[in-house]
Amino acid sequence: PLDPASSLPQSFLLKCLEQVRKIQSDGAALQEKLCATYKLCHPEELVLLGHSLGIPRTPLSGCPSQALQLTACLSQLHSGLFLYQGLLQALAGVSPELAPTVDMLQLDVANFATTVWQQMEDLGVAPALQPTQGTMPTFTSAFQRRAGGVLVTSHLQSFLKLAYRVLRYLAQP
Amino acid sequence: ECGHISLSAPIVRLGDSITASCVINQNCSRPGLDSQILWKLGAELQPGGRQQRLPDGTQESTITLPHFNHTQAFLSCCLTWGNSLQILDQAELRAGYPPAVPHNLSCLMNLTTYSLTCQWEPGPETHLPTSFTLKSFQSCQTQKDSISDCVAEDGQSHCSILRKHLTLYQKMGIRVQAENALGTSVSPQLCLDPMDVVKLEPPMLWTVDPSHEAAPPQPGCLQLHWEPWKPSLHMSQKCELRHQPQLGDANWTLEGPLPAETLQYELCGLLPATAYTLQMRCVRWPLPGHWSNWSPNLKLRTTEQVPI
Amino acid sequence: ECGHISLSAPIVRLGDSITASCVINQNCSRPGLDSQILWKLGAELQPGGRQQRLPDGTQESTITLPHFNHTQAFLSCCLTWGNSLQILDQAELRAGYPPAVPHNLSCLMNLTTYSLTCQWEPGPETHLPTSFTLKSFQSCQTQKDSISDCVAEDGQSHCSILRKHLTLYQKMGIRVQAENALGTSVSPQLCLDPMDVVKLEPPMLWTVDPSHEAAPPQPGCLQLHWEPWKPSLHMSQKCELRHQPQLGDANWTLEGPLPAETLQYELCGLLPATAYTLQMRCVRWPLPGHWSNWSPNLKLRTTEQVPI
Repeated sequence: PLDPASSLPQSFLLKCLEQVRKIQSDGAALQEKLCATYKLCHPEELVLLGHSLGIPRTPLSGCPSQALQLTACLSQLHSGLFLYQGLLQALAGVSPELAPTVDMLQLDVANFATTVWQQMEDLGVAPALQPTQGTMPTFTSAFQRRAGGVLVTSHLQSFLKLAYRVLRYLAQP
Repeated sequence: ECGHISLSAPIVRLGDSITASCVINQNCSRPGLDSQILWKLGAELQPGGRQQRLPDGTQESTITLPHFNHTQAFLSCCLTWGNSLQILDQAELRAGYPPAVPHNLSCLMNLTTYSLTCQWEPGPETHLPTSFTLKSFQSCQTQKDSISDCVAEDGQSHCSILRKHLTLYQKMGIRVQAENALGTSVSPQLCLDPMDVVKLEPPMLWTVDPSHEAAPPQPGCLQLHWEPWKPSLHMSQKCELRHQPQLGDANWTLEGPLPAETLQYELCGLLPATAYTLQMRCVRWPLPGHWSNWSPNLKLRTTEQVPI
Repeated sequence: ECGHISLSAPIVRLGDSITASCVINQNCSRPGLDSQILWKLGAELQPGGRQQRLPDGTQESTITLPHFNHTQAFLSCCLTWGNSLQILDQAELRAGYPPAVPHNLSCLMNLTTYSLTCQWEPGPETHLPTSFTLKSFQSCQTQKDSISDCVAEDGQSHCSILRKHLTLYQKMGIRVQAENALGTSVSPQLCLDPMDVVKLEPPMLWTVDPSHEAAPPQPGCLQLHWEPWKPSLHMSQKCELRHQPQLGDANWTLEGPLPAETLQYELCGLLPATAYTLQMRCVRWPLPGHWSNWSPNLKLRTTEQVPI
């Protein structure tokens, strides 16, 4: 496996950190609106619904700072972002008040996934084929799309929190 | 679907009651364990849910909110789950009033855009999305030959009917219809010919250019010249002039009726060596129309009295 | 159709020649009588029409305008009819220049609308309807994965590419293409990552509220506090502060680099009991970006020197 710190360009790491902070602020804005407008403020209240809708979570296990395997970590980071990009797209049709915020979040996540994929290609560790989206949960009511928005954003924020820690570790001079 | 709320009606009159029922299907409740279904209105728990197990094993709770007096709120169907409360479905409740009959419907014909703009008083707030539509017909007696609807923009109490929909010089019948989820109401009909409700812009009022070869004005007289508003040149009009000396709280003196257009008009009987404010307005005449506003002030000074 | 004009080309370069021919069919010319076909350019008769009778009995006239130097004119084909001149057909002629290569293409990323606005200099007037289109591609090397065209509004030399068409943090290739009836020209490619051309708005600069429990400022010092522009909070930045005593034509003194955000910063080394003007600006750093403009003036006064 690649030596973690040396092989990643500093500009890539700085861009990733910037993109994570932007996505976190997009996510916070969406969570704020879901709470203020629809009183859906606590993801813990939607765990049961999440199970029944089949909203997946994605690990970042290849990235713990002790035994960092860079290729595995980058590829998990990318596939996690790719999954969240799909989940956010599945929320399409959410209410007009939320749609601009969900669109911005989805575009920022998609662009971050591209940044990681581009770096994997530059390092020659990218798989030959671009990943394809698995089956996504189907949200059949306005409430399910809102609840899905709360759960997906909450999972995404935890995923990004871990990613940010890893990227900061890698970006240390 | 874990849970599903069905409502007696998603939109009710303010103060009416709303009944909701929530059915939790088996794959969401733990087998053998009777989870309790709870209701939340916004963030507050609502007592009074009546729960029962249906023959097919699903659980249902029904609740009636006797006097629903929020204009908008979210009702959540929740399930106790260990020591947490799981939200399984959420329905938006809205309450308000059916639209009152719109009143004070009036229209003005705009000769710049050649569109007929009608406005009305919408009546009290309904708290519900309410659409206002101008319904107009080519005649005042029958409701056939309807003209295409003019739907007011959200929150606006006016709408403009384009020229191509108008038959000028013919009477048309106009009503405004207000509609929301709780009902529809229609204003009394306004019967008018668009050209009879033209709103003129004020005429242009000048003093005659002294360098003009015309003789200078007599003491206590002013020489004036005016022109009607260009887009109304084809309409025969009459006008009125008013003047007021700039002395304390002098009143306006009215001169009229005056022809719509003169090359030169001598206004006499004024105080010599005094500053005057003059204004003019016109109206379509003898055919019906609305007076224009008064023109902007024209300030002039009468000449000194020549010592005899 | 009585008469029909056909042109060598409806649009030519200014100064080039245009050839037109006009065919008059029989039902428009009186049998047996050879009517003369005349040409008018605008209102002026044009000599030099060569007329002939075609085998099928129709009459045709051909004319060549050697150096057509109007940007626009109407060419009419006329027939002498008794002592009147009858216009039978009319063609619009236009002349101008092919578009020059647009230059000085530059772009700025707007963090409020999240769109990339590019502007360019169109080059000399072409006198012809000329469209400008931004052609952009996901990469600077290849022209595959093109992004949807951004067509500038008439007469405008800028266009904004919407967020959904942009892949932020990736290089993209942008060219502007100018096109009219006489040709097309394309600018050199601009290769950039939209995030590297963000234009920041200035930071907010305040003095620390004296009622705050913090100790009052030393003589010759000022206590400041600033915050970067909200939409750029996620970008790491560095800032610069400049200050100038309000004394005659004192120069600015620059302090920096300063961190993008501080709760409290003490600026010392100033003249006591003197009014100062302060301004601040920031730039994305260490990643590339454009400096913001200087913030609006903050006017503060340093405290008196305590007599020792």
